[in-house]
Amino acid sequence: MSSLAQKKGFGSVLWDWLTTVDHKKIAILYLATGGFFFVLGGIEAMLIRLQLAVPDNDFLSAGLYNEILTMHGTTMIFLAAMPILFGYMNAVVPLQIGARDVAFPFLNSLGFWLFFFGGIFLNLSWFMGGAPDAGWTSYASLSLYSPGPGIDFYALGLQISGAGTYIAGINFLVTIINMRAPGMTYMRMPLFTWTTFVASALILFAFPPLTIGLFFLIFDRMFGANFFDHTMGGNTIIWEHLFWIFGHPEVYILILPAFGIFSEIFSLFSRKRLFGYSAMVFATVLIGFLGFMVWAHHMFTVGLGPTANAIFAVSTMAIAVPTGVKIFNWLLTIWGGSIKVTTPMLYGLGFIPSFVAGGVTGVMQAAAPLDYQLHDSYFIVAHFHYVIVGGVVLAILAALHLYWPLMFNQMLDEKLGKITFWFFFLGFHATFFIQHFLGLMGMPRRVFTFVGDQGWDLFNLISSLGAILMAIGVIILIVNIVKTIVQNVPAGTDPWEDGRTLEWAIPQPVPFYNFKRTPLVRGLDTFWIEKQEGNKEGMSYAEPLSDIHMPNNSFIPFVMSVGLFVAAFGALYNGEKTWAVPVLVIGLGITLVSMGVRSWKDDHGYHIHKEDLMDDKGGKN
Amino acid sequence: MAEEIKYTPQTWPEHPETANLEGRNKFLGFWLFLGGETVLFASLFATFLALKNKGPEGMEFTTQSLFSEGLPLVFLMTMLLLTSSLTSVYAMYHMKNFNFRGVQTWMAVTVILGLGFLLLEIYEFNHYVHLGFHYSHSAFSSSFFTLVGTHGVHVVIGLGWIILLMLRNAKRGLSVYTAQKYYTASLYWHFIDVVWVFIFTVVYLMGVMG
Amino acid sequence: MGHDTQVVAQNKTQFEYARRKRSKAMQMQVVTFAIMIFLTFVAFAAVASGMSAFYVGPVLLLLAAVQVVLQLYYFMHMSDKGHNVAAFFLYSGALFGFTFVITFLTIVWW
Amino acid sequence: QEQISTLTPRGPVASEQFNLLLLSTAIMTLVIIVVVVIYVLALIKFRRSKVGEDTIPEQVEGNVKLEIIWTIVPIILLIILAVPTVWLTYTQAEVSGMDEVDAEGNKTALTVNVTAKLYWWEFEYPDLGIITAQELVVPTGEKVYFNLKAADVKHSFWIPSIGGKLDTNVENVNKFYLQFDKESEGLKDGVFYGKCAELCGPSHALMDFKVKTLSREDFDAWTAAALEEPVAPSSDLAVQGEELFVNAGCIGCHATSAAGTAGGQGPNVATFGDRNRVAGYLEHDAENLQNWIQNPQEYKPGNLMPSAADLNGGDDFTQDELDALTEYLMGLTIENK
Ligand code: HEA
Ligand code: HEA
Ligand code: HEC
Ligand code: CUA
Ligand SMILES: [Cu+2]
Repeated sequence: MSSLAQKKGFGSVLWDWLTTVDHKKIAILYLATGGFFFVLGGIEAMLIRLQLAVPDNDFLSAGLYNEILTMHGTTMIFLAAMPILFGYMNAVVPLQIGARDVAFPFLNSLGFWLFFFGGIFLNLSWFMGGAPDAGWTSYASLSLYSPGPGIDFYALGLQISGAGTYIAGINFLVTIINMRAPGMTYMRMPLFTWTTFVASALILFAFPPLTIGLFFLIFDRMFGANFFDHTMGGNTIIWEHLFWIFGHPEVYILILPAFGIFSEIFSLFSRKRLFGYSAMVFATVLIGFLGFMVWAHHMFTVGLGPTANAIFAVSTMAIAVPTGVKIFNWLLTIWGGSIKVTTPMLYGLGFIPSFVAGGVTGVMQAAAPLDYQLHDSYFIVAHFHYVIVGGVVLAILAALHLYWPLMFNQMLDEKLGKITFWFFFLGFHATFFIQHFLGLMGMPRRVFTFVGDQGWDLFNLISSLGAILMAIGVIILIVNIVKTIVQNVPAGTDPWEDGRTLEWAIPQPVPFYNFKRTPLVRGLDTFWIEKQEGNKEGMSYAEPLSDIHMPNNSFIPFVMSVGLFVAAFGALYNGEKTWAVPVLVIGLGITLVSMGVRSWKDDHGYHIHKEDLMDDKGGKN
Repeated sequence: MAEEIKYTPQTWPEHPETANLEGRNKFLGFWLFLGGETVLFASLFATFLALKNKGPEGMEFTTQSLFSEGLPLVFLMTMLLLTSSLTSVYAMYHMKNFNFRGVQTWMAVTVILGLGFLLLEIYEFNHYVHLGFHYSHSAFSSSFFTLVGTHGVHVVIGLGWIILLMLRNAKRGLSVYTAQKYYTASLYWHFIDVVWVFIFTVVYLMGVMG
Repeated sequence: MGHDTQVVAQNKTQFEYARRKRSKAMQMQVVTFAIMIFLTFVAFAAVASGMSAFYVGPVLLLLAAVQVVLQLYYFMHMSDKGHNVAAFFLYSGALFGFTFVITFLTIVWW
Repeated sequence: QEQISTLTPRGPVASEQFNLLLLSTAIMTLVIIVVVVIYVLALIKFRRSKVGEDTIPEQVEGNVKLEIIWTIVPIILLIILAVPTVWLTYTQAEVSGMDEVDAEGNKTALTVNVTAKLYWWEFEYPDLGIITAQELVVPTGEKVYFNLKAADVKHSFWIPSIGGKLDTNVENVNKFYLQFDKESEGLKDGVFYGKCAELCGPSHALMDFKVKTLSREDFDAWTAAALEEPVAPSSDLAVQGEELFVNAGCIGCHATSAAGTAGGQGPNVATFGDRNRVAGYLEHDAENLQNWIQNPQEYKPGNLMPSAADLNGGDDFTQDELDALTEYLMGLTIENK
C-alpha cells in the first residue's frame, strides 16, 4: 500500500479499491475475501462437527445440516481455497517473472469482482429461502427434486464466480507466456510460476464443462428443459460426468499451486537449489494432463461397467508416480541443505507426511472394488481432508507467513505462527485420521446424525475435539494478523534473508509500477545468483530507465459484475414473480452496456515519465 | 505515444495485430479462450449425442423425421456461413494492405451473410416449435436447442461485436490498436464457422442417416 | 502499451514484394474456400444419396475434420509462425473434448 | 461390530474387498515408511543449528539415477496393486449367473429386485412372487443377484459386512451379486445392517435397512410361509386395528400380504411383526410405532407418509386407536405363522 493512499479520505480510498487494476491490490482483495469465506466455511465445519460429536444429536435439524454441509464444501472449495491461491498468484507471479503487471489488468479486476458477487449471491441464499442442500456435488436427481431456491442459488452463484475464475485462468496463462522478463526462459521459471501456469491451463479446460453442467441445471430448474429428467428422456449420469470432468481437475487446480508454494519454501529455507528442477516441472505438467483422464474414479459405484472402471482405476493410480517424483525431490532438496525451521518451513515440514498419507489413501480408493466399500463413507472424507487440509490449507497458511512481508511489508509474529501451526496440525490429524476407521466401520458420509452404539461414538467425539483445536489455531492466527497490522513494523527487502527468486529482490514497499527497470534474468534463482556474485543491488537490468506505461483504473468491472448479480435474481425468480424477467433483462443490460462502453472508449493508459522515476517517490498515484 | 503514429501503407507492420505487447497478449488470450470454447462445445456435443432421440415414452420425433426435409435449408445456411468466413478473410487482407475502406466493406458483407444465416436459423427453430418440438418437449429437444442455440448465440455475439467495431472505428480508422480488434473478431467468426461444420455434420447429416 | 511498437518503413521493393505475397496468400484462401464448398457439397450429396450409414458416417467425419483443418490453418493462420502455443492449447482442448464425447457415447447409457 | 463393519467381512465379496484393503494398506504403509525415514533423517542431520549458521550448501541440480529409481519403484508397486484390482473389477461384475436356468427352465439363482424410495427400501423376489420392505431376507452360502433401481432420486445400496455398494440410479437398473456366508441369528440384533450411501435428502441418514440371513432350509420355509394367506388377527384389539388400518386408508399405501408385486407407495407391512426396527431405524417397540404413526415427519423429515391428522380427518389418533393399530401391526408375521 502506498503511503499516499493513507492521506486520502475514506471515500477516495474506497473508490481506489473498487476501481483498482493493480495486481498487488487485487491480490489483497482476493486474500481478504477468500479469508473471510474461509472463516465462514470453517464455522460451518465446526457446526458439522458439533452436530456429529455425539450420537442422536438434535443440535441441527436434518434439513439444516444438509444446507450447512453443502455450503461448507462449496464455500471452502470455490470461495475460500481457490481465491486465496489466486491472491498469492496475483501478488507473486508478476514479480517472480519480472513483469510490470498481469497481461490484462482490466480483466484481472473483472475476475475478482465476478468471484466476489458470485460468492455473495451464493451466501444470500441463507437469508432468502434456504441454502442449497444437495451436497457440493449437487447430483442431478436430488438437485432437481430439492424444493426451495437453494439449488438455484448454487447454480447461478457458481456460474458467476466460475466466469471470474475462468477469466483469471486465461489472464495468468497469457501473463506467464508473454510477459516474462528477458532471460526468464520457461526452464528458469520458479516452480510457483510453473504450477500457476499448469493450474491455469486446468482452469481453461475444466471450467467450461462445469459451465455447461450448471447451465443444464439452471435450464432444467428454471426454464423447463429436460436434461436430467429421466421421465422425459433425460439422464442424470450426464450431470455426474460433467461435474467430475470439472471436479477432478479442480482438486489439482487447488493442489498444484500448493505444491508450487512448498517448492519455494523448501529451497528457500534449506538454502539450496530445488532438487531435480526439470523433473519437477515435468511432473507438474504430467499431473495436469493426467488430471483430465481420471474423473470417473468418483463414479466407480455408478455402474459404468467393469471396463470403464478398470480403465479409470489404472489411470488414476498412474498419478501417484509424478506426485511421488515431487515428494522425493522435495526430500532431496532438504537433504544436504541447511534447514531453518521458520513458520513457513514448519508448515512445509508438516505438509510432507500429511499429504503423503492423504495421497496414498487416494490410491487405495483408486482400486475400484475396494472403492465399492470406501465410496461415500467417512474414509473418503478422511482422504480428501488429508490432501486438502494437509496439502492446500497448510500451503495457504504457509504462504500467508511467507508472503505477508512481500504483500504488506510486515512480518507476522513467528512465535504465534508456530503456536498456530501446532494447534492446527495436531487438531487436523486428530480430526481426520480417525475418520478413516469410521469409514471402514461402515459410517456413511453426509449423515446428519447416527444411531449410538455402533462403535462410532468415541471416534466421532475425538474427531470433533480435534476440530476445536483447529479452530483455536485459526483464532490465534487472526490475533497474530491483527497484532501485526497494528504494530506495523516495516520488514524491508528480502526479509527471509535467503530469498532466491525475483520477487524478493524488489524494494519494499513495492512501488505500484513494480520494477523500475525490467530485470535481466541470468538463471534459475536469479536473485540468489546475483547475491552470490556480490551484486549489492541484487539485480541486473535488461534495459535503461525509460517511461513506464500503466493501465488506468476502471469502475467498469465492478458494474459489469453487479449487472450479472442483478440478472441472477431475475433468473432465480423466473416463473414465480412478475418482475423476474424485467430484472433479468435489466441486469444483463447493465453488463452489456458497460461492456459496450468499455469497448467504445479508447483506453490507452498513461505513462510515468522517466524524470518522475528518478526521484524516489515515483510517478503519479 | 505510439497510438498516435500515423501509419502509411509503407510503415504499416506486416502483422498489425501482434505489433505490440498489448496486441500479442490479446491475440494469445483470445486463442486460449478458443481452446476453452472447444471444450465447451465438446461438452454440448457429447450431451447432444447422449440424449438425441431420447424423450418421454412414445415420442414421435427422431433426428431423421425432423431433419430430413430441412437438409437443403441447412445446406444454404452452411453456404452462407462459409462464405461469410471468406469475406472476413477478405477484410483481413485489406487490413494488412492498410485499406480501411476494404476492411469496413468486407466486414459489412460478412455481417449481412451472418444475418442471413441467423434468419434462416430462426425460421428453422420456429418451424420445429410449430411441429410441437419445443424446448421443453423432451431431453432430445432440450439438448438440440441448447447445442444449436449456443452456436446461434455465438453468431449473435459475433455480429454485435463486428457491428460495434465498424461503428466505433468509422472515425478512428486503422491503427495497431484497432487492427488488433478486427483481427480478434474475425478469429471469433472463423471459430463459429468451425463449430458449425461439426453441427451440420454431427447433428444434421449424421442425424438424418440415423 | 504502445512504446514497444516498432515503426519501420519499408522501401519500395520490399513493399511491392510484401503486397504481392499477400495477394498470393489471398488467392490461396480463395482456393481453400472452393475446396471447403466442394467438401460440404460432397457431404450433403453423400447423405442425400441414401448410402449406408456405415460407410458414410466415417466419411462425413473425415470431411468435417479436413474442413476444420483448412479453416484453422488457412483462414485462421495457424500455419503462420507465432502460433505454437495457440495450437498446443487448441489441440489439448480438442483432445480432452474428444475424450468427453467418447465417454458420453459409451458410458452414459450403458 | 460384526453386523456393520467392512473390517469383518461375512461373505466372499466383502472378503475379496477386504483382502484388497490389506494389500493396498501394506503397500501404502511401505511408501509412508520410506518417505518418513528419509524425512526424519534429513531433519536430524541438516538443521541449520547442526550445519552451522553460515554454511552455504552445495547447489546440486539433481540426479538422474535417483529420478529413475523413484519413478520405477512406485510403478512396480502400482502394478502389484493394479493386477488384483482389474481382476476383481471384472469378476465382481459377473452377473450372467442371474439368467441361468435349470433343465425345467427355472432360475437357478435367487434374484432380488431392490427399489430404493424416499427413505425406505422395497425388496421384490420376482421369481417367487414375494414382496417385502425394509428387511431383506436371503439364504446363506449362495450367490444372490440384485437388480437395483431408484424410484425417485438416486440412492445407493450398501451392506458393509457383505460387500461394497452399488448405486440405485433413476434411469437404469444396476446388477450385481452378493453372497452371505453367515446366518444373522447370533449377531447383536440378529441382523446385518444396510445403509443408503448416497445423499438423498434430509432423512438420508435414517434410510437404513436390515438383512436377515437364513440357512437354505429356513429360507425355503420362510418363502413358503410368505406365500400363504396372512394369519388372521388373533385378538379383538387386533381386529379393531385391522379395521382402522383399512378405514383410515393405511391400506392404500401399505399392502399387508407378502404375495404380490412391487410398486407400493409405502412399505409392505406383511412382516412387520418380525421386524427389527420401525421405519428402518427406530427401536422396534410399541411406543416408537405409535409416535411414528402419529407424526412421521418428526422422525424422518421429508418422508412421504402423511401424519395421523391428515389421514384421520384432522385429528390425531386416540390412544385406543393407536393401541389397536399397534396390536394389529405387531401381529403381522411370516416367521411365526
Ligand atoms: C487437493 C485435493 C485432492 C488431491 C490432491 C487428491 C489426490 C488424489 N485423489 Fe482424491 N479426492 C479429493 C481431493 C483430492 N484428491 C476430493 C475433494 C474428493 C471427494 C469429492 C467428493 O466426493 O465430495 C476425492 C475423492 C477421490 C476419489 C473418489 C472416492 C470416492 O468417492 O469413491 C478417488 C478415487 O480414486 C481419489 C483418488 C485420488 C488419488 C489417486 C490422488 C492422487 O493424486 C494422490 C497422489 C499422491 C500420492 C500417492 C502420495 C505421494 C506419492 C508417493 C510417495 C509415491 C509412491 C506412492 C505409491 C506407489 C502409491 N480421490
Ligand atoms: C478447501 C476445502 C475444505 C476445507 C479447508 C475443509 C475443512 C474442514 N472440514 Fe470439510 N469438506 C469439504 C472441503 C473442505 N473442508 C468438502 C468439499 C466436503 C464435502 C461436502 C459434501 O459432502 O458435499 C467437506 C465435508 C466435511 C465433513 C463431512 C460432512 C458429512 O459428510 O456429513 C466434515 C466432517 O467432519 C468436515 C469437516 C471439516 C473440518 C473440521 C475442517 C477444518 O479444517 C476447518 C478449519 C477451520 C476453522 C476451524 C475455522 C474456524 C474459525 C473460527 C471458529 C474463528 C472464529 C471466528 C472469528 C474470531 C471471527 N468437512
Ligand atoms: C401416502 C401413503 C401412506 C399412507 C396413507 C400411510 N403410510 Fe405408512 N408409510 C408410508 C411410507 C412412504 C412409509 C415409509 C417412510 C420411510 O421410512 O421413509 C411408511 C411407513 C410406515 C410404517 C413403518 C414401516 C416399516 O416397515 O418400518 C408404519 C408402521 C406405517 N407406515 C403405518 C401406517 C399407518 C398405521 C397408516 C394409516 C394410519 C399409514 N401408515 C398410512 C406411506 C403411507
Ligand atoms: Cu437414500 Cu440416502
Ligand atoms: Cu478425483
